[in-house]
Amino acid sequence: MSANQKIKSALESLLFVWGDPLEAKVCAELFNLSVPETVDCFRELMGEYEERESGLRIREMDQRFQLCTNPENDDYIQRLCTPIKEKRLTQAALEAMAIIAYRQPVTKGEIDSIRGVRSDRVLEGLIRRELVAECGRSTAIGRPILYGTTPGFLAQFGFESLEDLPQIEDIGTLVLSDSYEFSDELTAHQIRIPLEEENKEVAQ
Amino acid sequence: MSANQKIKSALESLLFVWGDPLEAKVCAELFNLSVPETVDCFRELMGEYEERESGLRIREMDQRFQLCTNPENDDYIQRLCTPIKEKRLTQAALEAMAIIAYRQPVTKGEIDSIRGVRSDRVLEGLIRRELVAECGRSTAIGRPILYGTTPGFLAQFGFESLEDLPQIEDIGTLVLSDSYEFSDELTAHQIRIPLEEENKEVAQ
Amino acid sequence: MTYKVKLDVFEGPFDLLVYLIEHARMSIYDIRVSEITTQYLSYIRDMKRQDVTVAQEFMVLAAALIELKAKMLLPGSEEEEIPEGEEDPRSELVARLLEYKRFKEMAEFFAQQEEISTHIHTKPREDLDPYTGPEEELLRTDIEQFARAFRAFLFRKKKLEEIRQDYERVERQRMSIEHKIEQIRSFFRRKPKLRFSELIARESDRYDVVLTFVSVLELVKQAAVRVRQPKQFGDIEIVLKGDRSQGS
Repeated sequence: MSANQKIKSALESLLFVWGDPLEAKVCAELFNLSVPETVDCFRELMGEYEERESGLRIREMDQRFQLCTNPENDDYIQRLCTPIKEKRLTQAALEAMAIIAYRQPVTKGEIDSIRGVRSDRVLEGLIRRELVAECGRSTAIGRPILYGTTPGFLAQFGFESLEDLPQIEDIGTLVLSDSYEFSDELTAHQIRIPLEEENKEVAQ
Repeated sequence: MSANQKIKSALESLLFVWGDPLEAKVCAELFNLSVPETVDCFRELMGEYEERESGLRIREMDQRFQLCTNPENDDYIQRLCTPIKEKRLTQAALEAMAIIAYRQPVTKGEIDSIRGVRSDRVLEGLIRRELVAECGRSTAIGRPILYGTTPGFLAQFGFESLEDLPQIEDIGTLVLSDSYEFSDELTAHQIRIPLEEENKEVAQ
Repeated sequence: MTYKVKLDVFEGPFDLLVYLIEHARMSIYDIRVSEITTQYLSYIRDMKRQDVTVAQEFMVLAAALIELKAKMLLPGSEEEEIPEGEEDPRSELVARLLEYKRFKEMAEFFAQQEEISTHIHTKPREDLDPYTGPEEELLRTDIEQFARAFRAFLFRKKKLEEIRQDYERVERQRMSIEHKIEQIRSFFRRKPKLRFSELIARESDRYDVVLTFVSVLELVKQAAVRVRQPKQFGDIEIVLKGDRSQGS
């Protein structure tokens, strides 16, 4: 296997594990390459995916790359998901809402790790409906955004204040104690260390 | 694009989205194919990944398929982020695991007697980690619970199916012939407590 | 001293016995019962002396060994069960030990398999909500449902906490000196003279800076580069020396 192939293979693995858009600069450091060289590798890989009409695609945005599915296969994904729709996933928004209500302020990473599923869309929806809003930055590495409930949330559920939330046994020990640390350790398969990417977001 | 290619492309997308092992049966329904046809498609795809030395791999366990990284790229992944992995099993747990894998369905009494030690804790741990599960009751006196391996076992140890387990030379003859009787006998005066306990379980 | 081992390393009486037999260079098919019984018993005495609770199982095997030793001393004494010269009284023990040993070896094999799988990574499920429709509608529901969702979450959290005991974090590898040196050499491929400031990325942390500095020192030691600092506290110039270093 040539050096170029080796790098492309490694890039595929990294994209897969990382999930979110991955900066070419970060990869360049890992492989002792310049950023343009790395970008070239990513683009070659991208071309190969398209050429063989793979079910996966790499998308580029601002020298970041992300692995995703070929939109042509959306129908099948939809059909695969239909049976679960009734079973479980309708709970998603409520679940995320509950996690945010009881554990605020909370990061998206925590919500993901507690639910065991990525919650980007759910969170977006809650924000759009103004039930949830950003409420600062965590002091943890990468300074991730913290989310909390809004006055709209109280209104929607008829609470006067957050103290009105129904008490649930064990809530003290379970929720309030080790909360951040716990979820930090728990993303089952993969924990990303936010590199510069998230810092940059702070700077913006 | 041929029908076969189209299906393989869709399977790639499904594997990616699903994350967990995906049952061939479920996919067969989506594509109106037989299960063996679907398995063939998955395996073709699997071969193509290996052939082009991709950074991704498809692994098979008991007619389920899962997308994962090529182990050769682990170094790069660890330089990029800190994945969380299940802790390795202890020697005791591995011993019990091996006994269950080869002699399933098997009772706790049998495991105890081969190891010469009680295995309650170890067994509990294996069940909690979903490597082992109850799979019925023995017809023997007291109708003790039988244990067997789960699909998670195959994944954790990298076996495609139970047939994939290496032969232990003579294990059949040694285990099933006279030593079986004998081990029962030793169990009798060696471990009296489990008998009582098993009766209790039945009584519940 | 025949067995100077940590007391708790044995998984059970068979594990200990197999160890003692192998350590005494005996064939498992031809166990010198008297010798091994002595060793076994003295090991158990040691356990007691060190206040290790001797598990019942260890005592049971001790009793079995003593019984076996007695049988070996009185050949043919129990004619009905062991016809003289036909069956070895040790054969039962041997069969059990062999069976145990075989699984112990399989356990080692499993450990190797497990090790391989630690280098394989999977990904979490994607967010399926775009495919499953707008469940936000549910948010119009009442407080009971909300509380129920939260209870479900608490349950999951408990479960996750249980699982947590079984997980460990694979540490992120920090860059090594070797890796950094490699990187510096690759910079030299583009030009023969570098400044220290060029070697460290803008957002480097202290670790990176120190690592880079130590790596440069290492290169100096290897006589691969020459360094110069024209001004006090100024930038350091690093010049690649001749062709010698190019090859490596």
